[in-house]
Amino acid sequence: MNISQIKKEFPIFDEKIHNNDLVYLDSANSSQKPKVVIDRINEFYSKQFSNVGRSVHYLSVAATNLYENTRISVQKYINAKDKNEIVFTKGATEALNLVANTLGQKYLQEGDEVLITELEHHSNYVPWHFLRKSKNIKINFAEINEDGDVPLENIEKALTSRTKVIAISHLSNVTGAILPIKEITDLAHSRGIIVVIDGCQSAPHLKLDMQDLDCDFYAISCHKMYGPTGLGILYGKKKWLEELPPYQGGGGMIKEVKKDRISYSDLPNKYEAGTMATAQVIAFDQSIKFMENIGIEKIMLHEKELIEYGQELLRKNNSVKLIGNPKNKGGVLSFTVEGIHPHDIATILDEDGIAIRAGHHCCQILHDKLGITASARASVGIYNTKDDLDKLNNSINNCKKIFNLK
Amino acid sequence: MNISQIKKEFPIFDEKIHNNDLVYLDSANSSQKPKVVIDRINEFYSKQFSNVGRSVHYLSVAATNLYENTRISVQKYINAKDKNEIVFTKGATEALNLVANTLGQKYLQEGDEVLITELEHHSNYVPWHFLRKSKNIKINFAEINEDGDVPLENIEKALTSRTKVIAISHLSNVTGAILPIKEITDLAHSRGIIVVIDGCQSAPHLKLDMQDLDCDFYAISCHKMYGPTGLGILYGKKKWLEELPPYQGGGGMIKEVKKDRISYSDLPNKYEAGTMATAQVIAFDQSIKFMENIGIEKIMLHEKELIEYGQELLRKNNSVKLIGNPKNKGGVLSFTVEGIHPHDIATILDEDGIAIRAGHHCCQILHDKLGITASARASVGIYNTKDDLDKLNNSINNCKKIFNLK
Amino acid sequence: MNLKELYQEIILEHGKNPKNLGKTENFNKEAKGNNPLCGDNVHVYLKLNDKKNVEDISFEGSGCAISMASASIMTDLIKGKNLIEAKEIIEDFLGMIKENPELHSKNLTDDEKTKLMCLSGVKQYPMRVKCATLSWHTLVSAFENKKAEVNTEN
Amino acid sequence: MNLKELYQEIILEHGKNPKNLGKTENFNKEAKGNNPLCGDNVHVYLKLNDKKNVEDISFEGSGCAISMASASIMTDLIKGKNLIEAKEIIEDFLGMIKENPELHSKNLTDDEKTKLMCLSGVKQYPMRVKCATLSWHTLVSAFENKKAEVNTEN
Ligand SMILES: Cc1ncc(COP(=O)(O)O)c(C=O)c1O
Ligand SMILES: Cc1ncc(COP(=O)(O)O)c(C=O)c1O
Repeated sequence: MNISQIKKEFPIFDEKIHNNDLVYLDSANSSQKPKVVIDRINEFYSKQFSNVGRSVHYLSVAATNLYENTRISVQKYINAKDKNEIVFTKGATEALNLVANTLGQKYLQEGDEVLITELEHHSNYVPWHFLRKSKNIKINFAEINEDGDVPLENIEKALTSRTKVIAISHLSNVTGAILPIKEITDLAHSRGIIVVIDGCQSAPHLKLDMQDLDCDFYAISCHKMYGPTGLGILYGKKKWLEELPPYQGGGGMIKEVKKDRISYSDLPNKYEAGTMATAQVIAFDQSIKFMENIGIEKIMLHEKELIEYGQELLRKNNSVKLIGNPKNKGGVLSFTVEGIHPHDIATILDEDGIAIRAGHHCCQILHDKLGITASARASVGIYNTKDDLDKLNNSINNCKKIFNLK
Repeated sequence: MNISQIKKEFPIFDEKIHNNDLVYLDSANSSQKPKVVIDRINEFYSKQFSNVGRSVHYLSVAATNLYENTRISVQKYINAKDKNEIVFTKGATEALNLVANTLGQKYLQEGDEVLITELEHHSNYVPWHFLRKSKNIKINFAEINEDGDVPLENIEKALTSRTKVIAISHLSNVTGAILPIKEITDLAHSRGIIVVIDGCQSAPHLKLDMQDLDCDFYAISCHKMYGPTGLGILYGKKKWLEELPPYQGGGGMIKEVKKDRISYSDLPNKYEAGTMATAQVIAFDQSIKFMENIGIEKIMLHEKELIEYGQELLRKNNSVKLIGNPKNKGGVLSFTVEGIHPHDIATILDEDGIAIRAGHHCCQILHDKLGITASARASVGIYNTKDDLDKLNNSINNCKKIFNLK
Repeated sequence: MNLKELYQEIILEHGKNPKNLGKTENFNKEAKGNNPLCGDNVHVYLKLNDKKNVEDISFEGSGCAISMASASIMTDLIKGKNLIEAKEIIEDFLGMIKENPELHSKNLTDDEKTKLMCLSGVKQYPMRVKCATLSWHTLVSAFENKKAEVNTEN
Repeated sequence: MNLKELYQEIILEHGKNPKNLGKTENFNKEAKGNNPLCGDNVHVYLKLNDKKNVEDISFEGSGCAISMASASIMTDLIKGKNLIEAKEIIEDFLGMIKENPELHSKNLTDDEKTKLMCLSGVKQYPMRVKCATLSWHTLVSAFENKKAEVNTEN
């Protein structure tokens, strides 16, 4: 696979950052966008724009078809059984709020328990916390082990007879741990527990197969998958999406509206209230095609090589401490440097054109557990090379120099 | 004002629809986008893209500043007192859901009443209906008069001692009635009632001044204001946004997260959970500039002329029946044609390149009241001309010919 | 021009004066259908006798010329047919609207075929296909006496 | 090069070995501040005596070199000043970080000014300005004994 060729498809890499080439190692935060996606947005607004599903004129019909085409592309990409299991949201955060909120309305009772893990992103904790406040449900935390991993045993240990939902990340945005979702789902379903997956970090990096994973819900961020901002996807098993109540109310999600009663649309409209992110949905079809054209197997292989290379490099660098050494790791390299705060590292790296993230990465529980308030995180995408990681390492050494460390 | 010049700024008008020039009369549904807005999206993704507020690297800092600049532009455009009174949402529908939901959590009690009108869009009814279901609040409907208007008296008549919220459209998307918001707010506040305005249809057409209107909340759809899809704005008075609980939970809206408790960010982050529609927010700044460059007074004048011209034209056309004859009318011309169903009209018009909308326009209550199931609606934007309305009228005559009517 | 094909005289006539409009007496099966985005709705009533013959059929509803004409023609053709024949006709119609240019049913006379073919112009108007098919989908539901409303949005 | 300006020796030294770290005894005013996006936090304690003099001041917290150095230098300079002087110094500092290249306060010796000026390199790093200002905003809160946590996200 020719990465330099692929990189050329991303216009941003023509830009200079502080007079340096951009080394973008912040894809776990949001990925850059290939030209095909940007062009599609441009083309749609310039030549085809109309609102979806609400008018019978030419542009509207065309836009509606394009919009629904993306739904089918997503269905195929994640191997969902039915296109109506795909709901477009404004982001993964909204997707997770939708699940927590509607399960809270119809399924969870006072005293019921939701099991999350210590490595969850705030987006997969705060929505459940809302139910803790409003419905008195309980939240339990499956522990991470010292490798920053959550093995199946730790999930099993934390289950009780009142556990009704397991809500977990597929791939940790800090330790990079890939959790054994299939096994967790098997275990959960054998006890009648619903499984909600935060797939934000896995979706850009792993082959997705909903029917194989068999989880009940799966949340995706399109902007981390070479797609536009302001778009996410909720996969939900049809039986759940049919059974649960709607989340937001408004135009497009109703069947019959009277002064004293309202009935709701069938799927998928039921969960898509109001004017949706039409242009973004339509452009996301190109993001999927872009990934498919390269091939997810090749993407996985390339990124595996990068992460292994990066791990090795940073392990050799004394005073760098890698966070997490999970059995299966993907996408991210989080670390601390003895004597230099992550924000200072990020600032110094930025001067060299290297974009990483510093902070708690929306995982305060995890950082508390590690006994630190912040970490530095380099994360990779399809456009990164080993050279980028060499530059990262060199720039870390520059930090040490500036801070008078050896 | 040179409309043909302005029209040239919208690339879509270079397209042919069934070999005809596009006559776009569906702006109340969603407006077309000027080149400056499309280009801004393109430029942002191509040269500046990064996630907002989460990293300290160059691109992220720049994106964050751009994002916050739009907040300030919006603040100024609608004359809000404080930039933190501007919350970005995925659309007006989400904005209205946010208000209903959070008022429901903290403010409304069983038996409390919300007053809406018979001309509300489903997006300003269904979210309150949810509270009717979950909290046993009551929804009252202020009646429209025979002109399709809701005069102040009709609001006043419908108030009771238990009315806690008035939630109404500023401009009806069917009758075009412009409601006396300032007077309604005065009345409401004198009785301690919260005023929530659905400003979807007014925002593209009227001068907005939050401090003058003095309403408590105001919801806006950016895609109807020459802006990108997937973006809306909630204006809320600071005291309310500070007092009410958050709506969605996730990254970016928290202060401190512990296993047993969570505290939330201050405004505006408190209501902006997860990765926001970054590119859309940044591009919307250009939509505002575009409107400001023309000048809202000129836009209002031009559109007033169009609506008056269109009304006259259609009134002269026998068998066309205009819906609504309100005192102050803006933006839309809804009508029926004796003997031809609105969908058939829309299909025949479309063949001539004329895009209108047919249906209930998300206002079933209003259509029930009018005793019809659907209507045809032509709506205008800054790019429309009297010629467009002549073509509309001619094409309606063609419908009559096809249907063998005179 | 396509519009002429869509709005043929016979369609306009059926649209204006639909047959079998109303609620037939003694119906033993029924179903409702609606199209939430445009507000069209239809209610199909039918009387299926012991021999599985459609003794009577009628509909109530409101909608565009296409949907009214389609319901009118449908009820006209289905009346008197037995269940198996009816299902073949339905399948034939839905196939025609979607892709097939020809009707295959042996249960229709040439005259009946001509009537049905009038609706084939809809094929070129994707957004209007659901107007034409709503009553037919609702009829399928009525045969099954389904509770859930038919919804042509999917 | 700007980085050298940002990370001057004196900043690194204060960052590594901050002065007045800990919880001073007998404090009578305090406030907490945090920066939710990066996780920095600070807790300022101070003892303001009857004559409105800052008898003692200290801080707890964790953060980057800039924020630690800033808190360290701040406590160093504020200790012993009276309330009015302290407020002038705060204003001067915040002004410098935002736009003014010069310090105006008459309450600082040249030495003290030099110390404070070390932090002026932050100006060129907009995302880091809040690291430098967090402790100062928190100090303002402490003087007012405000309950609400300071939040530098706005
Ligand atoms: C009056 C009115 N309210 C609310 C809405 C909903 O806005 P959106 O679809 O952008 O969420 C619309 C537009 O469809 C509208 O016209
Ligand atoms: C693991 C994980 N979950 C959830 C989210 C939230 O996704 P979004 O911000 O797109 O809503 C993110 C990204 O920030 C993430 O990395």
